[in-house]
Parts: sequence; structure tokens; C-alpha cells
Amino acid sequence: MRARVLVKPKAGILDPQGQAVERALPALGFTGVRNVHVGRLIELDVEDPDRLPEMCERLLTNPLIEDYEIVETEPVTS
Amino acid sequence: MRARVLVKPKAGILDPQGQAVERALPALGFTGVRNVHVGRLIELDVEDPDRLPEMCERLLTNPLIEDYEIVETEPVTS
Amino acid sequence: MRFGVIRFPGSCDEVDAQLACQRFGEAVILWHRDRDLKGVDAVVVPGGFSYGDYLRVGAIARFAPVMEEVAEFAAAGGIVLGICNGFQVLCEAGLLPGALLPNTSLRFIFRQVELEIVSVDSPFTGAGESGQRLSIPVKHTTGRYYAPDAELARLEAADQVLLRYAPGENPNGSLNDIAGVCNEARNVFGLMPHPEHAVDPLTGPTGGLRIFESIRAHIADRTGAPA
Amino acid sequence: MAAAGAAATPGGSPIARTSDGIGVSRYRELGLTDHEYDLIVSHLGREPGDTELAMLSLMWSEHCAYKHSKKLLRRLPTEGRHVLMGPGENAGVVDVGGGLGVAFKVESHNHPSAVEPFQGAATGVGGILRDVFAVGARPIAVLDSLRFGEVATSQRSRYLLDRAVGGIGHYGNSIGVPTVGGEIYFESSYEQNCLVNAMCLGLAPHDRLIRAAAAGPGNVLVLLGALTGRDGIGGASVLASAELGEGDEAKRPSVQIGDPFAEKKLMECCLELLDSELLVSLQDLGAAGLTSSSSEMAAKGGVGLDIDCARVPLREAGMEPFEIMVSESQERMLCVVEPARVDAVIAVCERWETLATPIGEVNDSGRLRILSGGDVVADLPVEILVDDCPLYDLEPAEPVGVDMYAPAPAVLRGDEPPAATLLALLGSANLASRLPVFEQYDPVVQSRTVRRPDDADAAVLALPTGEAIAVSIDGNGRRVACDPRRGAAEAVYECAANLACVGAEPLGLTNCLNFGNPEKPHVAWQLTEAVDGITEACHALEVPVVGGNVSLYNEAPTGPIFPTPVIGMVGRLPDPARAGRLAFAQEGDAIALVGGFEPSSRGSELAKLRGEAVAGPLPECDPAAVREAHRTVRVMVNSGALHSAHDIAEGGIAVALAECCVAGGIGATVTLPNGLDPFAEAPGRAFIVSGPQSALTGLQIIGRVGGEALVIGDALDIAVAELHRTRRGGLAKLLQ
Ligand SMILES: Nc1ncnc2c1ncn2[C@@H]1O[C@H](COP(=O)(O)OP(=O)(O)O)[C@@H](O)[C@H]1O
Ligand SMILES: [Mg+2]
Repeated sequence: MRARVLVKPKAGILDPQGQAVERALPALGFTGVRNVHVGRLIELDVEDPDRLPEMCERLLTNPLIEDYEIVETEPVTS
Repeated sequence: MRARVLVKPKAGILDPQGQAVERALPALGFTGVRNVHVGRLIELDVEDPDRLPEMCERLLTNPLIEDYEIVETEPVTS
Repeated sequence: MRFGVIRFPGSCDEVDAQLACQRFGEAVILWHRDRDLKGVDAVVVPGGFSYGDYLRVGAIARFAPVMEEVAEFAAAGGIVLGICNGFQVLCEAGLLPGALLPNTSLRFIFRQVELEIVSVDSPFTGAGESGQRLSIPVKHTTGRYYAPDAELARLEAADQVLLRYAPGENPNGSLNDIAGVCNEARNVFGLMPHPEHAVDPLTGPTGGLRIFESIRAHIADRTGAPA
Repeated sequence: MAAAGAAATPGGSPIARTSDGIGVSRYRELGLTDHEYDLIVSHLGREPGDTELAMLSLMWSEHCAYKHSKKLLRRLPTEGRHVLMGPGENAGVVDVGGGLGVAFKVESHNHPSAVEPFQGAATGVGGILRDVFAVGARPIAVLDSLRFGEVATSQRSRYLLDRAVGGIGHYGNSIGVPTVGGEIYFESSYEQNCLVNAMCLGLAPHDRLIRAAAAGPGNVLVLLGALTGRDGIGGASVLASAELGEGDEAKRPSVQIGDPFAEKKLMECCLELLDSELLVSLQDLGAAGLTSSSSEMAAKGGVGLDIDCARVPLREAGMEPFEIMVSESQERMLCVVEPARVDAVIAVCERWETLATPIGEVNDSGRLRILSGGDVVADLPVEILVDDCPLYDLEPAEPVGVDMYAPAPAVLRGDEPPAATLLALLGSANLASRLPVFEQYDPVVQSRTVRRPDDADAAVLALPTGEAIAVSIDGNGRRVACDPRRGAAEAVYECAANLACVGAEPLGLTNCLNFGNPEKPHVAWQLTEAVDGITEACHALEVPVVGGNVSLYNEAPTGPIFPTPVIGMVGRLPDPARAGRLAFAQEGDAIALVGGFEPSSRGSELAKLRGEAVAGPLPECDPAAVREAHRTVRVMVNSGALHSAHDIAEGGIAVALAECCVAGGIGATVTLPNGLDPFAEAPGRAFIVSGPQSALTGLQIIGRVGGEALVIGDALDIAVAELHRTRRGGLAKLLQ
């Protein structure tokens, strides 16, 4: 299975990257954008999807500062 | 609307982060993982979703080296 | 005394740490794949970019075989000092509380900063005085110390914050100006500034000497050897 | 396996210049002229095959063959008593005593940085590091020389600056090599062609130095490091687009991504291989990838090589032989190993988690033969790749009666009081504090940095011998544009002056010649004059050129860049503890002016701010006087008598004094010699030194250190705090 792990900063933790994006957008003429957060995307093929949560807890994320979500996705064609 | 922008390295572009994760996993006992790629996740509230592609091209991603995908998501409750 | 400095692939400041330690004793390099701490009295987890800092700083290095030994050594009361990337690794490994997040500037920053010793009740600051100022450089992109509110309150109450950036000197947005914290047992210490780059008057201020002196004095006390 | 005879074209599909003209458009697209193609055919006695043409077109490109600059470069003096390796090797090496050599080189990565500034600059650093460890030296310092359009008005230039600096820091910081110096100028001529030049220094015991010459028939060619992918810009991208059909997007060559972690392992691995004496020779892979590195190794050793490109480990499936041969994937090295040592080499590489793959063999055929599985896809005499490309004579012509460059828009009228003029200069993008840039670089890793940026005019690095080396990088395109010969000579003098300020005697220099299109007579003239200017200054100071790089065709539709020779110079000083500093240090110290000095406002920063013409001539220079001034300062610094030394460069003596005050946080009161214009320039000739009065006897005393303001006669009186604020904010405010 091809899976995506979406990792984002935990709510309440200062996210300067999100803020930087939010500040930069109006200058380029993009208004009406709020609550920007920047996190990480990890895509991978796993043989045993049941082990994904454990992988996330142990390596892919730091649960103290990040939340994550696992999403199934299309296999890559190659 | 709350949207997610999933940004990942373009196919064929060197992805050292993905390689590093792929090499680290077996040592932790996670086998059968392949084609790992690491990218970025950007979440934001936009008033005018039609402008998202333009935002992606101009600020959120580097079109030379990254591909992106826009996904609609649940509004944050807060 | 004998220091051991770990070398991960991507470590950069391990030779610097070794040179600094050699002013105070013997210092050997410990290879990341070896499960052998070579009988050292103190372990230094040095600065640099272990495993490229890919994925998340310190995330991959904490799983190196040598880190299992370091965890055991620490559990048995061994002295462990984590500098910069080493601090990040120790947090990731759960040997120290909290985490390091990207600087609020989002940029790498090199700066000679003023630090204040908060607590002298530790093997790492014992030779200093409370409130004493040390000039030591920082150089990092991910040095903003973070711990959840309750944890932070607990750390402060337990006197685990050993070093703070002096007022106005916080280079990265660390909570409570925290520059370095120790664990509850006070034998594991991590800090973002680089004391190993502040030991030689030829190359700059020497605020880092206090840290290494403290470790030597502590070990000498413990083993009854002359400092 | 079929042995290809001289007349058979390997790899099939010979490019016949037949009726349909496909062959013609093909080689032209690859940048070869009809004449060059004819030469290839006549040398080869047949048409080249596909892979061969790809390889030849890159090896015959300006970048690899130096076809418009090679003849000119022969004028540069390359010999000196300290030279261990001169031009022709991956980096030049000078002897620094105690059995140690310092290798150094500067190289451009201008075009990739214009396309993707972060990765372009990062891979520029990666590339120059490889050149240095390719000769067996451990990289110990990086410097950068950057040029962008006017940051005050160009958003794009601010972006390029921000990202290029980020990329340089990312690579240097991550790999553990300190970035100890650099320079940055902003001029509109660089708006479309930014310059990103990176210099690296390395340290090696003499017996670890290694050349790139392949040797020993039967020896094995081993590829080290990263997987090979479709990475490449310039040559390779042209090639690949010629090969691909429409809509074949995924196959297009891509921007090179730097992986400093991979390079760190590769570097440690190569140094360990050399320490263990496991290698016969070593070479980095740079432009034109395997093609250039293998053919140069073969040429230098006078041998032949067989390479099986099917053995090259790939990052992407389905790569064609020509793609493999021209790929510019980063973080790779090529070495020659005796067969009995291959296993030992692979074991060291495993320890450093670095891939090592035997891909070929040395023989005595004098030919580079590329196999793919069982097929011969290229079979070329080595000399056709390396030596046979025609070298062109330049046709220089001095432009007369026309100014080649428009003046910058005036921001000063010219009637401002001196105080306002000084503040305008200190706050201008070209003179303001570079702190916002260099605080993104780690200057101290490796524990030998004795003088960091802003401490002194040159960086100083302690050596294990107890002595030290100093390094500086310089080049003022505006002044070279005004007067190419004197402007280029000045860059050499200024570098040497920077070294004198810390007490160092020059050992050698490297240079990067960044110019426009050399086929245009006025650019050819700039280039010729500049090389002559460098040559003159080298003779005057007895400093040899030990290496360098050339970057041509830096042109936009609006015209060429300012001619920008960048000079990097390395020197030696006996006692690092006495290395000079630029800051005024002690209340009551005397201030002296050292050096003959007849500056002019032509080509000065003030002339720029006033919108004056970019035109010469620059002041004449008396080489003997320059040498004497440098020697005086150097000797005094080394004696420990001085508290500060600073050369007078951009912005004239007023700016130099202000810099000494700001660095020391202390004022000064000065009376200028009669008739000396405080803002006029003649870089490289004169110095401001300070110290106890008794130490400065015999010098021209012009004032005293002390107070909280800089006072110059009755011309100006400005608080040091204000000088500091203005200088600090000039660039910082543009980078927010
Ligand atoms: N401007 C120059 N001055 C002196 N030597 C130069 C100059 N430009 C190039 N060289 C020398 O020519 C050789 C080839 O340069 P280059 O192609 O940049 O080398 P590499 O492929 O190792 O990066 C090198 O030895 C270099 O030092
Ligand atoms: Mg080279």
C-alpha cells in the first residue's frame, strides 16, 4: 500500500513557518488567507500498513510537538 | 475553505530526506518500506480557493523542484 | 579523567569537542556503530548534522547502536553532555525533557551570546557561580527550546534549567530563555550553545571552560582522584 | 564484445550530415560550430556516434575547454618558491611549512544560482569542496563572492541574495567547514546575471597530496558516492532536450539538489582512503560528469580507460549511456585503485556508508572506450576529448567614445555636507555591514579560526605548526568596468593589503574571471586588459597564480555584467596571537596613515551614489610603493606594536576610519593631510593603523583614538553610535 503521513505542529505551539507564509501572502496580492500551518509530508510504500502508527510514533514524528494523520493513496506507477 | 497543500519533490529529483528515512527504518525493525519521499504539508483557510494554484506556484512551492496537490479538508474547530 | 565523544555520520564538531575535552583529560572518539563506551567517565554527544538532520533534527541519530549504550550509561548515573545537535539527539532519545524547534527567524544563526548560569547544582555548572555570565557562541537553525507548560513549570521548579540566555540575548525564541537543561537525576545535560568553541583565548572568549572544568571537578570528586 | 575499428561508428545511428539536415541541427544544438564538427570528423576519420557526440560537445564547450580564455591564461605567472601544485590540478597548493600544504581554488556557479539560487549556491560550495579534497586536502574554510542587482530596488535580487546565502550556509554549515569570509556587491549590471563564486581552502600533509592522473594498466576505476540521476543544467540539459520527444517531461534533466550529508561522508571516506594509501589517483566529478573526469584522468596519465556505464549505479531507471556519461549528479568522485586493493577500498567506503563501484579499467590504449553491457557506445582517442578542441584568439577592441554601462541613478546631489555623505556611504548596500549575511554562516567549526568576519580584513586560521594562514577574497567590478587593467590589478593589491593588515605575507592566489561574451570585441578587451592587470600585480608582489576558473557569457539583452575578476589570496603569518585586528582599541592611541596615496573619485562608491559615469582612468599605482606599504604594515603587525590595522578601500579614508571606530565602539579625532578627499578611492595602497604613539614613530600621524565621535577636521563630527546604527541597518533593512 502507498501511504501518506501528514505531520503538523501541535496546536498551540508557535509555528513561525506558518506565520511567515501568512505574512508573505498579502504582499503578493493574496488576501483572505488565515491559520496557516506548515508541516511535513511523508509518502511511502508499506507492505504492512498496520505497522504505520508505530513507525510514526517512533521515527516519523515527535509526538511531543507534532500530530499526524495517515492517509492511503494511489500507488505510484513506475 | 480549509485546504491542504501537499508538496513533494518532483519525480527524478534527488530526495536525500526520503533516502535517509528509507535507510533508517530497517534498522528499527520496520522492513518492507520503499519509495519514501519527504515533502511539506501546508494547511490554510482561504476565502477564494480558486487562487490556490497561483499561490502554490508563486510562494508555497518551488515549481522547479516540487510538485503539489491541493486537497480540501475539514475546517478547524477553534 | 576520560571523555568519550560520539561520532555519527554527519557529526561536525566532534573533533572540536575532543580538543576541548583534551584540555581537561583524555578524550576518545566513540563510533556510532560500536556498542562500546571504552570505559569513559563522561560522554559528549557533539554538534553537527547527524544523518544530515534529515526528517527531523536528531531523529535518526538517536537510534544509532551507541545510543543504547549511552542510555544505559545515563541510567546508571554516567555523565552525558549534549551540545547543539547532541542536545537535540538527547531530547529525541527521551534522555532530556522537551524538544528543539526551528528558530523563530527560520534561519541559521551564528552569534556569540551571553549566558547566565542559573543553577550551580550540577556536574556541569558546579565550578561556576549562580548568575555568572559566560560568552559562548551559538550556531544552529533548530534551537528553540520547547516543553509543554506543565513540563516547563516542573523543570523550573526542579531547578533543571542550568543555563539561560542573558536578558535580550535569546537568539532563537526558546521558552523562558532556556539555553540548557538537565534531566531529573542531573547527570544528563544538553545545551544549544557550543562550550567547546569557547575554550581557547586564541580563537575567542572562553566561557566554555566553566562547563568542562565543572565536569572534571565532579568526576575527580566522585573518584577521589585529584582534579 | 566487438572491438570498434577506427572507421566504424560505435553506438549506431551515426549522425550523417545528409539531406534532411538533422545531423546539422543536432550538433549545432549541442553548441558545436560547423568548423568544430568538421575538425571532430577529420580527427576521428568518421562521424561521431550519439554518445560520442554528447561527450565531445561538452568537452568542447567553453566551460570545459576554455577555448576563449586558455591562450590568455598562459600570461599569468604561475611559478613561485611556495608552489607545490599550480594550475592544471583540481586545486592549487602552496607550501605553508612544517610539511603542510594549503590547497585552494575559487569557482563560479553563476548560472545554476540564477535558476535556483538556494540549490545553485549550495552545489557551488559542494563542487569547490570536492576540488579541494580531490587533491587530498581536508577542507578547512569556505569564502563566497556574490554579485546581485540593486537590492534596494530589485525584489528579485533580494530573493536571489536571500536564497543564495541560505544555500551557501546550508552546505558549508552542514558539512562542518567554516565560512570565514566573502564579499558582496550590488550593481544593476548583475540584475539578470548574478554571480555566485565560492572559494575553498584545504590543508594536507605533503605526502597526502595526490594528482588526478590515472596510471597503471590493469588498475581499476572506482566510482564513489551518490547514485547517478538525470541531474544537470546547461550542457546536459541541452543534450537531453535534444534527445527527448515532446511530453517526455519526467525524463527532463533536473535541478541539482545538494546533499551535504552525502558529501560529508564522501569527504571523510576519501581522506581515509588517502591516509591508508589505497588510491593511485583521485578526481572529482563536476561539469560534464563522468565524461570530463575520466577523460582528464586518462589524459593526465597518458593512458586509456574502458568504462562500462551499465555498472554505474543509477537513481532512475532507463537512463541512456549518454545520460550516464554526462550526468552532473553531485557528491561523486572517481578514483584509480590497484586490483589487489579494491576490496580494502570498498570496506572503507562501507564504513562511511558511501557507495563504491568498480566501473572500468585502465589500459594503455590512449582511448576512452565506453561500453554498455556488451556494446561499445563510444570509442574516442583521449586527446580528441581533452586537447583537440580549437583555441580561439580574442579580437579585443577598446570601446572608444561610448560608455558601456549606464550610471546608477543618483541618490546624492553632490552638494551634501561631508557628514551626510559619510552616512549615505555607510548605509549604502555596497558598504553597509554584512552581518545579516555572515551570521548565517558558521565561522568557527574546526577550531582554528583566529579572526572571524568583522574582526579583521582577512580571516586568520591557526595551523598545527603554531603559525597561521590568512585568506581574503576581493574584486570590484565597478572599478574594473571603469578601467579593466588597473581595476583588476587593484583587486590583487587589495587582497594583499587585507593580508598585510593581519600580518600575513602572500603565498599565492586563485582567480575567477566572470565576464560577458568574449566573442564581442569590447568584452574581449576587458578580459585581456584584466588578465594583464592581474599579471602586472602578481609580478609586482611576486605572488603566483595557482589556479582559478573562468565564467564567460554573463550577458543579458541589456549588455554584459561588469567585468568581474575575483581574486582569492592566501598568505602566511608567524604568530596567530599577534594577527591584526581592524578595530580601534585604546583611548589615546595615535592613528597613522601608511602608504602613498593619490586617490580619485572616479569609479568610487560616492561616484556611484552621485550617478556619475562608469569611466576611468583609475589612479596610477607605483608597485614599489605598494610593496613597501604592505611590508611596513605587515612587519609592524607581526612585531605586536599595533593595536589595529585597516586598509583604505571603498568609500575612502572617511569610511575606513568610520569602520575602525564602529568595530571598536570608540571615537577618533583626525586631521586629514592637505588636499586629501575623504571619500576618494585608491584601494590596496594605503592603511590606517593605530597604536601607542611610541610604536608609530616615523609614520605620518593623522590623529588620535578616543571619545564617542568620529571627528574629521572641521568637516564632520558624528557619534560612533550613529555610524554604527547606519552601517548596521543598511543591508539588514533590505533583507527583512
Ligand atoms: N582564471 C584562471 N587562472 C588560473 N588557472 C585557471 C583559471 N581558470 C581555470 N584555471 C585552471 O584550469 C584548470 C581547469 O579548471 P576547471 O575546469 O575549473 O577545473 P575543475 O574541472 O577541476 O573544476 C584548473 O586547474 C584551474 O585551476
Ligand atoms: Mg575538479
